[in-house]
Amino acid sequence: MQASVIVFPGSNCDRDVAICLEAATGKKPNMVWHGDSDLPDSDVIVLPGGFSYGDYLRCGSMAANSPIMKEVVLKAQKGAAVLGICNGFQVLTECGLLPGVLMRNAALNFVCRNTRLIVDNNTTPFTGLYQQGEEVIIPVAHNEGNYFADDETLNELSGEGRIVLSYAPDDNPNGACRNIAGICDSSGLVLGMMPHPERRAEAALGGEDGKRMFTGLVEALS
Amino acid sequence: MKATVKITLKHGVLDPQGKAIEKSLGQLGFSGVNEVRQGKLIELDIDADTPEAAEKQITEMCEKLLANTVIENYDIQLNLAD
Amino acid sequence: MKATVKITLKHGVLDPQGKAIEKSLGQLGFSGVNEVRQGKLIELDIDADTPEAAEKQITEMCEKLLANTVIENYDIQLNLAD
Amino acid sequence: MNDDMTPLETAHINDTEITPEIVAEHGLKPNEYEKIVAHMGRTPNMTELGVFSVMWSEHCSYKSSRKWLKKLPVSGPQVIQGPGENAGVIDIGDGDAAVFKMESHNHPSFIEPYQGAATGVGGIMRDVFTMGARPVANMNALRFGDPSHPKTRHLVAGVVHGIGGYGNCIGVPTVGGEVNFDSCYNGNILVNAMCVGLARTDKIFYAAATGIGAPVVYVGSKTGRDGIHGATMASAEFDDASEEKRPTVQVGDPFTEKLLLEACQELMASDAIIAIQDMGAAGLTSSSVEMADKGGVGIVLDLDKVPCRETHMTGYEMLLSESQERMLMVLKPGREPEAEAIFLRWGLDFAVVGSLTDTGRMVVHHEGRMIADMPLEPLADGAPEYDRPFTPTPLAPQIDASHADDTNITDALKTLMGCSEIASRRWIYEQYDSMVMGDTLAGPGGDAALVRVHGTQKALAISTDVTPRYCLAQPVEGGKQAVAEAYRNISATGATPLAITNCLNFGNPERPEIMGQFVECLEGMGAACEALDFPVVSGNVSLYNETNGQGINPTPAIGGVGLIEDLEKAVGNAFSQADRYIFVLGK
Ligand SMILES: Nc1ncnc2c1ncn2[C@@H]1O[C@H](COP(=O)(O)OP(=O)(O)O)[C@@H](O)[C@H]1O
Repeated sequence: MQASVIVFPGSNCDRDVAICLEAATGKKPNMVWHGDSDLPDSDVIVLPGGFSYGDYLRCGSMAANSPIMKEVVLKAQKGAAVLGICNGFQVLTECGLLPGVLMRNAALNFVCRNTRLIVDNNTTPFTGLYQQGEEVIIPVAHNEGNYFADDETLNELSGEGRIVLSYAPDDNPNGACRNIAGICDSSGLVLGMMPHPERRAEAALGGEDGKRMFTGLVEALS
Repeated sequence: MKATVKITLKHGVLDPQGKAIEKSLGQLGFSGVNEVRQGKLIELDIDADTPEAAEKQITEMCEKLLANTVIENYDIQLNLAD
Repeated sequence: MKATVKITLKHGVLDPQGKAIEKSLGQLGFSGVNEVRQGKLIELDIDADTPEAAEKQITEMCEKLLANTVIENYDIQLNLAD
Repeated sequence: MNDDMTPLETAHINDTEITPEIVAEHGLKPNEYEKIVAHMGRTPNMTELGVFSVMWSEHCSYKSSRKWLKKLPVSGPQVIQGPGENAGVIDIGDGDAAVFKMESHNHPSFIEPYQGAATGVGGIMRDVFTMGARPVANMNALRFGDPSHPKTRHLVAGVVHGIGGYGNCIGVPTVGGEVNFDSCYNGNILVNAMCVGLARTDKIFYAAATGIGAPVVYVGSKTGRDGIHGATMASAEFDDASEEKRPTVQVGDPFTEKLLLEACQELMASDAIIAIQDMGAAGLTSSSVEMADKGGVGIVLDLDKVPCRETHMTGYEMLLSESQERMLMVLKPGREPEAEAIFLRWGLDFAVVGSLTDTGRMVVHHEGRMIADMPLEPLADGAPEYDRPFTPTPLAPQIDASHADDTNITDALKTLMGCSEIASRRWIYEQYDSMVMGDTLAGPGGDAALVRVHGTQKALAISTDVTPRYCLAQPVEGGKQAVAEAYRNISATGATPLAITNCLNFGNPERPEIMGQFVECLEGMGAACEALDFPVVSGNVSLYNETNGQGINPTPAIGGVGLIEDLEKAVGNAFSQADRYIFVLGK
């Protein structure tokens, strides 16, 4: 299985996620520079966390307009899996692959800590190794993770099982509507999530709950 | 030609910053302040032959980049004096 | 009474956001766009008997909270129509 | 040389007559000015005076502290580079080196807390990555006024946001620090930032410029009128008026710094760089003077080549600007095109702004005239050095403990737990990204932070410590205690302490009792470093931390670094299981 990681100027979790992908796939992922218009064939494309373009204007807005994103959208339409983590989730909403928007955290502070997450849908290729309803610990680190969409969209997401991950109700770090931590598109192949699975994929770093996302992906796609 | 673009949150969209400002103002002793909303202001200088051309260009910039039209409205003002 | 406060960076103060937006617009193919600066817009509704009283109050809010007067200027506009 | 000056056509800043008032405005004492005239062999012009004033400021010249800093132990088998470079370097085995330094950004943070703190973090990271290291951990030591003081809340919020805003964006974890509140900091907060980086021992870059004719290159952001006189401001006592003066604040751009970091690392992978230095306080001036002086060469600069953000900047302004995210490099001749290609690809400015000469002088051209021509030696090493009078600190009165018995222990414990000194700092450190880069084994919340050396089983232990109250009561013991606490915190993780950096924050050294605190704290520090084989490899001094005559408590912050060879052996500070024994060690 081949993974690609898109590197925007200001991405800063690109290396971290590449390490997890390599561990899961046994192969180095392609690191694709944002300015390229060529995206090598990949089974999964990852938009990493960080501060693309300094998070200026709106988080993810400038990255969503960079040349490589046209390719990402095309590949997604052709069935490649796309995982947007943190800033990557913001990019996915900005470019329209996922609905809604990530607003400033309700407390107006950056927040970096572990959160308890509930796996609401384990039928996506990203979550197959988790139990339905399982509670896992995965950290967040963001300033704009407060998921917002109108009621119609939220109902649609709930109704179609597209809320894949949510914060435990007493552990919502940012004020997100319906405790949303991660959502997918209608195909289930595009997942955007605020928490960082790559930060909890090794016992030495505190736990391995995030690792199953990468190993599960390999199982689902190969 | 100079222009100012005002970007404001659509009605009904939650505005955590506006809410926080409102609260802080209250704490500072300012009473009777309501409906505080925070938006963005973008000023720029654009080469264009006519105001219409400028407006058209800037509208396109707003749609593509400057505003997130899912949650934001924009309003373009040209400063014709320059 | 409704009011709009425009908060802009003082002349000469670096505006990293403006710089990044300008570059991004260039990459999107918009040419001839210069001097992009980003500011804030704060809209609010204030209980005040007269426009003067409102303006005085808002000025105080700007000085105390809304603007960072070390690096920002502010401009208050009252919407008297309301 | 003076005769070479182009005749004056229009009003030029250099035509201004140098009056005693102008000299005083530049923070120079009359006798210092006389020395400048003697070194120059003539009256300096405004530009030259400006250059001297920043180079001879306390901040750049360490004129009050140098004599005492020289007494600190700075060597050991683990030391690759001691004080004097952009940052200190120690050997951590297997060809790896840890590069680190701590620096203050106190005054700017008081004036504009967000930007002051942010640019403090940016500056210290540049100090580390100019040495060829990749920053892997940030720490900060903060001191604020009384929690109930009207300014404190605003200052805390701004500083914490600023530190996070910069560090989080650039993607270097902030893994720990310390925060205290005391009314002595009401008008003079302390913002000390520390950065630790990793490099290979055979790929360390230094500031000494060599090679006559080699190009001097400017990279990074454009120059604006930011923070002009920042360096002199940092060396002058505050009064209520200076808050009003509102110097042009430096605004940080972490996004550009991230690009600058990546571009520098890319160029450093080649062998094109002879010397490199960050443009920090006193920007272009101090970087060019220090690089040329360290290499024993001369330098000629053409300011027309300097990338500017604003129009009509004078040479004086360009030389003194403190615009952030800029670096000066000396390249091997002919390597400019490859370097330029790298920086342009990262969207940064690149300009050849001068070259090295064999004159031992700094010569500056702007708009067709020579605007400065000055000998380098007196600017750098020749700066004044003072042996300021000091009085020993009288022994603090014994605390009357006679009523301690009446206190209910539980109540006392509750009071202690609730006091701002001891209360949890979680609300602060959760605003910092402490995990990015995927090597944080122990972040904030423990004794020392532990950061893995990427791809190995080794980890660095890092801690910042000082207890200003002790330093005030008994400076010698307080100085020792700060070092010992850092040593203990590092040891407690299972690591071997290796070396320290420091940030020495004191009041006005022209007052003998303050100078006394300084001298004695350093004596204690030095003794502890000596005894523990824990040498000082870098540091920073911030004096004149006074407002309206009230000095801060002596605050010599220590940043210690240690190494653990096998991270499996690291220990945490939690009581992790029931039915375990608890031991108390020491006496
Ligand atoms: N400004 C700060 N930034 C990051 N972490 C901090 C800061 N202040 C305190 N911390 C963290 O909070 C914890 C408790 O701090 P403190 O009470 O000063 O520690 P101690 O007294 O044990 O040395 C430490 O782990 C420290 O690293």
